[in-house]
Amino acid sequence: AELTVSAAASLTNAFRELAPLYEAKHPDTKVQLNFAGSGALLQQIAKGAPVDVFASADQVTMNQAQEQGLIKADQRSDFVSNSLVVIVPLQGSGAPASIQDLAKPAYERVAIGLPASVPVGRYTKSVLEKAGLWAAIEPKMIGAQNVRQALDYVARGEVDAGFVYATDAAIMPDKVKVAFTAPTQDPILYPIAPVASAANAGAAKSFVDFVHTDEAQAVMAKYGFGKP
Amino acid sequence: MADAWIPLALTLKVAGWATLLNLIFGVALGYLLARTRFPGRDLLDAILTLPMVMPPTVLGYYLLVLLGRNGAFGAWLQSTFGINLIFTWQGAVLAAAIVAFPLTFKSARAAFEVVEPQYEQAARVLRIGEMAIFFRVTLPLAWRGILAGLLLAFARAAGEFGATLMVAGSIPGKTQTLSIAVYEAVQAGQDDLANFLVLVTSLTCIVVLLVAGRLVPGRVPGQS
Amino acid sequence: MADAWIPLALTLKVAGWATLLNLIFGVALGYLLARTRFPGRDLLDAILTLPMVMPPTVLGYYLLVLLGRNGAFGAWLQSTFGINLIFTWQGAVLAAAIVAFPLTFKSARAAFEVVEPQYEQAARVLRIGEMAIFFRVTLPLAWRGILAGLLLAFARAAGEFGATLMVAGSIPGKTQTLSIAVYEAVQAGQDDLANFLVLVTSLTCIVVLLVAGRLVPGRVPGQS
Amino acid sequence: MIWDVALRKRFEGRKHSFELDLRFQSNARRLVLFGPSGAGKSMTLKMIAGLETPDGGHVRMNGVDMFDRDRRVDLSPQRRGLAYVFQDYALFPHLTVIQNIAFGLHLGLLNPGRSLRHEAVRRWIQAFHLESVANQYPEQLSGGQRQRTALARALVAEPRALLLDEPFAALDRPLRKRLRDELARLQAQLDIPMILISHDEEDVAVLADEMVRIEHGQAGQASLLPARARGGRSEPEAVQSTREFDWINSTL
Amino acid sequence: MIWDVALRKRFEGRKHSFELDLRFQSNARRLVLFGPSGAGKSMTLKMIAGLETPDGGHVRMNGVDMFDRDRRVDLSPQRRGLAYVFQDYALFPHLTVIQNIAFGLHLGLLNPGRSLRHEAVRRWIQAFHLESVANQYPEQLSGGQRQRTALARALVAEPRALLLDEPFAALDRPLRKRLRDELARLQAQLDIPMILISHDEEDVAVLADEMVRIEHGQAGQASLLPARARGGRSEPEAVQSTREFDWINSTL
Ligand SMILES: Nc1ncnc2c1ncn2[C@@H]1O[C@H](COP(=O)(O)OP(=O)(O)OP(=O)(O)O)[C@@H](O)[C@H]1O
Ligand SMILES: Nc1ncnc2c1ncn2[C@@H]1O[C@H](COP(=O)(O)OP(=O)(O)OP(=O)(O)O)[C@@H](O)[C@H]1O
Ligand code: MOO
Ligand SMILES: [Mg+2]
Ligand SMILES: [Mg+2]
Repeated sequence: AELTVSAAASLTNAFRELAPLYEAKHPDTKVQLNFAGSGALLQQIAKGAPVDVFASADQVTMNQAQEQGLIKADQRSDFVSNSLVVIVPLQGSGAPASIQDLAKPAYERVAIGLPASVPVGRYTKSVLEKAGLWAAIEPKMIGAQNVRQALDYVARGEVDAGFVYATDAAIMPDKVKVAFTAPTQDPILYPIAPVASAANAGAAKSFVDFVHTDEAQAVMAKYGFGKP
Repeated sequence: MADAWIPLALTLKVAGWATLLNLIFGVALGYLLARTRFPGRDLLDAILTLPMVMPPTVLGYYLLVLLGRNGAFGAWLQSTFGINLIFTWQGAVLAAAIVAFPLTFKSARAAFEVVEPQYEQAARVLRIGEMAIFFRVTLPLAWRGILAGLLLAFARAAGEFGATLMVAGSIPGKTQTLSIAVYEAVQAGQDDLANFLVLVTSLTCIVVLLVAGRLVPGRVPGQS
Repeated sequence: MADAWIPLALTLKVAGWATLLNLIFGVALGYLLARTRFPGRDLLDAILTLPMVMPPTVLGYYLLVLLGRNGAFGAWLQSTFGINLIFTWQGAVLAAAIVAFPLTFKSARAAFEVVEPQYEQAARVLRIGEMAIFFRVTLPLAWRGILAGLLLAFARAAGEFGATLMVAGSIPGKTQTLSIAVYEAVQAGQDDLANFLVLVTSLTCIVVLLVAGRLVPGRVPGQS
Repeated sequence: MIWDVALRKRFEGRKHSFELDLRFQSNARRLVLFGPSGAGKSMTLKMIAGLETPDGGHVRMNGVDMFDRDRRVDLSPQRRGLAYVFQDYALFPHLTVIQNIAFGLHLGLLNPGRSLRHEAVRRWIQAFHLESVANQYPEQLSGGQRQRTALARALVAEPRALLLDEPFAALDRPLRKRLRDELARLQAQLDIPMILISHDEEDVAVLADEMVRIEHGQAGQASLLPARARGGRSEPEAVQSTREFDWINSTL
Repeated sequence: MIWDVALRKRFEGRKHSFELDLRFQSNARRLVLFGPSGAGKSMTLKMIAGLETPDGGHVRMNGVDMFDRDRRVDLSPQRRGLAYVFQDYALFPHLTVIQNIAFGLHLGLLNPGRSLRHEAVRRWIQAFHLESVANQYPEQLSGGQRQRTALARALVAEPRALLLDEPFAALDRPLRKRLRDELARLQAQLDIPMILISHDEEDVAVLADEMVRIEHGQAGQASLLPARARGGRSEPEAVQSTREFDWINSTL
C-alpha cells in the first residue's frame, strides 16, 4: 500500500533518509513524501488531498488542522525540537554577541522569514517583540519566503545576519557561523499526526510511532534536530 | 543523479498534455475573439489573460478550492466520475495548462487577426466549407504566430511549479516534476544537484524548442 | 485594507518598467532573429526562451548569485558605479523583466516574420533610411503581435513573485509587491485578505489590459 | 432572365463616403461590366458572389434567389457556387501552384498534396503554360503567372457561373489573346454564364454579348452589343468595332 | 550612355529553376521592357533598382556605377534614388492615401500626418483624381485607385529615374490615356530617364523611344523605335504604328 506523508520543507533532508528505513521494516508499504511550506500542506489537506500523515514545523499550523478536524488529535505528538539561531556570514567581520547588537547600525540588513506565513518568522518576531526590538529591526528586515531563502542570503553575504533554525545552519557550516541561539518563549517543537481521512490508518499510525523510535531519532539528530 | 530521468519524463508528460489542451482551447478562443464581435469581447479577453497575472501559488490555491474533494467542481467530479485530481499528474496538467493558457490564447488571437480575410473569401467561392477553410487556409496562415505561443506555453508548463506544487503536491515519481525537484534541491542547499537538474531542464527544453521550430516550415520556402 | 494601495503602486511601477525594458530588448532581439540569418540562430532563440522554463525561485537564486554583492556582475556594478540592485525595486524590475522577456521576444519575432518584405522595399526606393523604415513601416505592421506579447509580459511581470522575492526581498513599502502580499496572505491562511488583494490585482490588470488594447488602432479602420 | 440584380450599399469613409445603388437585368451568357476606376464594379461582382452583403436589393440567377433582402434570402458563397477571380489574385501563399489550382477539388479538411493527381489540374496547367512553375509558391511567381494560376483555380472547379475581375490585366498581349480565346472556347463548352470586368475593348469585343456600364455606383441598363459572330475575328476589326465605347473618353 | 546593364541571376525552384542572363545598353530617355509573362522583366527592373542582388554583372546609369560585381560596388536602393512602381502596388496598408503619397517627402522617423500639407501631394492627388479617397486606406480602394496612389507616391519624390512595372495595367482606358499623357508631360518637365514594363502597345507607342525585348531571361539589344514626335498623337495612328510588334504573336 502507499503511505503519503506531507512534511514541512525543513524536514526534507531528514525525512528522505527516514523513508527507506521505514519501508525496510514494512516491505508492503511504499512511502510517498510530499514537501512544502507547512501552510501549503495544511491547505492541501483541508481541500481533500489524499494525505495519511502530516508533520508540521510549528504548533500554530497543526492547531489549525486540529480545529478543522483534519487530524486525529488523540494520536498527535511532538517528535523533534529545533532552536532558533542568529547566523552571520563566515567571512564577515565579527559577530553579534546578543540580540541587542542587531539594532546597531553595523547590521544594515537582517534576513527574517516572512512573519505572516513562515513559522520561523513567527518565532523570530515574537522573540524580537519580547526583547522590545521589533520596531528597531523591522525596517532592516529582508523578508524570506522560507527559512532556506534566509539561509541563502546569509551564505551569500547579501545580508549581515539572519534568523534560521539550528538545523538549517548545520547544512552550510562552510559558509555561515552561528552567532548565538535566540531563546524562544515556547520551545520549538515539531508536531506529527495521522490525517483523519487517511486511507491507510494503520500504516499512518505506525509511521507516527516510527519517528519516535531510537533509530529514527538518531537520523533526526544527524540533521541537527533535538529530542522533543 | 540518474534520478533526473523520472522527473524529466514526468515533466515532458505534464507539459506535453498541457500544451495539447492549450492548442485546443487557446486556438479556439483566440479564433473566436479574433473573428467575432460581441459586447464584452475585450473584457473576456482581459479575463482570459488573468491566469498570467496571478502568482502561481495563489492560482494553485484557488484551483485547490475548486477541484478539492470539498470544492464545487471537485465534489461533482468525484461523485459523478469518481475522479480526484488533487495529488495526481492529471491535476498537474490542469494547473500547468491554466497557467500557460494566456500565452497560447493571446498569440493565437494576434495571429488570426493578421490573416487577410480575402484568402478565406477565395476559399469560400471555391465551395469549401467554413470548417475546412479554417483548417486549410486560416490555421496554416496563422500557424507561425500560434506556434510561437505554443512553444512559450510548453516552456511555461515545463517550468511551472507554484500552482502545480499546490494542486499536485511534490511526490517523487508521481507528481514531482523537474522544476519542483530543482526547487527542492535549491531549498535543501544541494547546489550541485540543483545545477545538474537545471542543466537537464535547460537542455531538454532547448532540444524540444529546436525540434519544434524545425518541424514547421518557414512562411514560404526561399524566404529567410 | 487600505494597505493595498502601497503594494499596488509598487506593482504597477515594477511591471511598467519591466514592460518598458521588454519593449526595447524584446523588440530588438525579435527583429534581429526574424530578419538575419546566422549560425546558431535557432539555438540563441531557444536560449532566450529559457527564463520561461525555469521555476522563478530558481531563476531568482541564479540572479542573486550573479547580481549579489559577492556575485560576478554585482561586484563589478558595485565597484564601478556604486550600484547595488539586490533588495531594491530596481532589482525587482530586473527580475520581473527577465522572467517576462521570452513573452515579448517570441511574439515580436513571430510578428516581424509575417511582415511582407515588399513593404520595406517600397520604402527603400523612396529613399527612406533603414532606421526610419523600421519605425515607419516594419514596426507599425508588426505592432499588433508585439502588443499582444507586451501585454502578456506586463501581466506576467505584475504577477511575478518567485524571482522578485528572491532578488528584491519583501521589504514592506519598498519591495513588497501586490503578488507577494497575496502570496503571504494565502500562506498565512488569511483568506479574506487574500481574496480582497486578488480582487484588487485582477481589477487593476483588467483595467490596464483594456486601456492598452484601446490605445492601439485595429489593423485597419473598417475591419472588425 | 439569367441575371437579375439590384443592389444598394453604402461605405462610410473618413471624409467621403461611397454609395452604390444599381440594378440591371440581362439574358446574356456573356456579360461585361464596364466603367471608370472606382465606380463600384468590383464591389458589384463581390455582392453577386456573396462576398459582400448589400444593404438592400436582390441577386437572382436563372430565376433562383441568391440574395433578397426583403425575403431574407442570403445564400452563402459556397452555395451560390460562382467562381471568382480576384483583381489581386488572392492566391494562397502557403500552397504551390498545383495545390492552389487543385484547392477547390478537395472538399475535406486537408489541402491537396504537392503532386499532380487530377487530370483537370494537369489540363489547366498545360493550357496556361504553368508547367515550369507548378511547384513554386505565389511569392516566386511573376505577375502574369499569378494571374494565370488564379484563373486556373477558378475554372477547374467547373462552377455554375464565372465571375472575373479584370482577368487579363497583367497579361502580355499574345497570352491575353490566347487565354481570351481559351476562355471563349471554354465558355461554349461548359455552357455557363459569365460576368467579366474589363477595361479592355478587345475583351469586350470577343467575350461580351452585352455590356453594363457602371459609373459613380450606378448602372445603366445592360446594352446589347451589335450582333456578331462569336469567337474568332481578326483583330483590327475588333478594334474598329469597339470605337463605340468612345463615350468613356468624354465622360471623364 | 544612360543605361548600361548586364545581369546574371539564378533562382532555384523546387523542380525547375529560372536563369536570367541579359545585357543591354540604351541612350533612350524613355525605355520600355517588353516580353512574355515570366520572362524576367520584373526581376530585371528590381535588380536595376537595387531590390534584388544579381549574382554577377553591372548596372550603370549615366556612367555612374550602381552595381558592379567585379568592382564590388553595390549602392543601396536609397542611394540609387530610382523611383519604383510595383506590379502589385505595395501600398503601405497602415497609411491613408495622403500618407502613402507623402511618405517619401518625410525623411524623419515619423510618418507624415493625415492632413494634406504638401503642395506636391495635393497636386498629384488632383492629377490622379484621388480627392474622394484621400483619407481612405489601401484596403478600401478599388484596384485602379490603388495603382494611381502607387504612381503618385513614386512621382512625388522627384526621383533620379523612374522605374515602372506595368503602371497602367489595372486602369480603364480613358484614365490610362490621361495618365499616360500626364506621365509623358512629366517626363518632359522633369527631364529624368524612365524604364517602363508594359504589354500595352499604346504605352510603347506614346512613351517609348527604345524597346528592349526580354524572353526566357535573355534580352535582345535595345532597338530604336521609328523616329516620332513625342507626346500627343492621335490614337488610331498609335495603334497603327505598333503593328511592328506583331513579332510577339509569332514567338509564343
Ligand atoms: N524566388 C523565386 N524562386 C524561383 N523562381 C522565381 C522566384 N522569383 C521569381 N521566379 C521566376 O522568375 C521568372 C521571372 O519573373 P518576373 O517576375 O521577372 O517575370 P515578368 O517578366 O515580370 O512576368 P510578368 O509579365 O508576368 O509580370 C518567373 O518565371 C518566376 O517564376
Ligand atoms: N471599406 C471601404 N470604405 C470606404 N470606401 C470603400 C471601401 N471599399 C471600397 N470603397 C470605395 O468603393 C468604390 C468602388 O470600389 P470598387 O473596388 O468596386 O471599384 P472598381 O469599379 O472595381 O474600380 P477599379 O476599376 O479601379 O478596380 C471606390 O471608390 C472605393 O474607394
Ligand atoms: O519548514 Mo517551514 O514550514 O518552511 O518553516
Ligand atoms: Mg475593381
Ligand atoms: Mg512582372
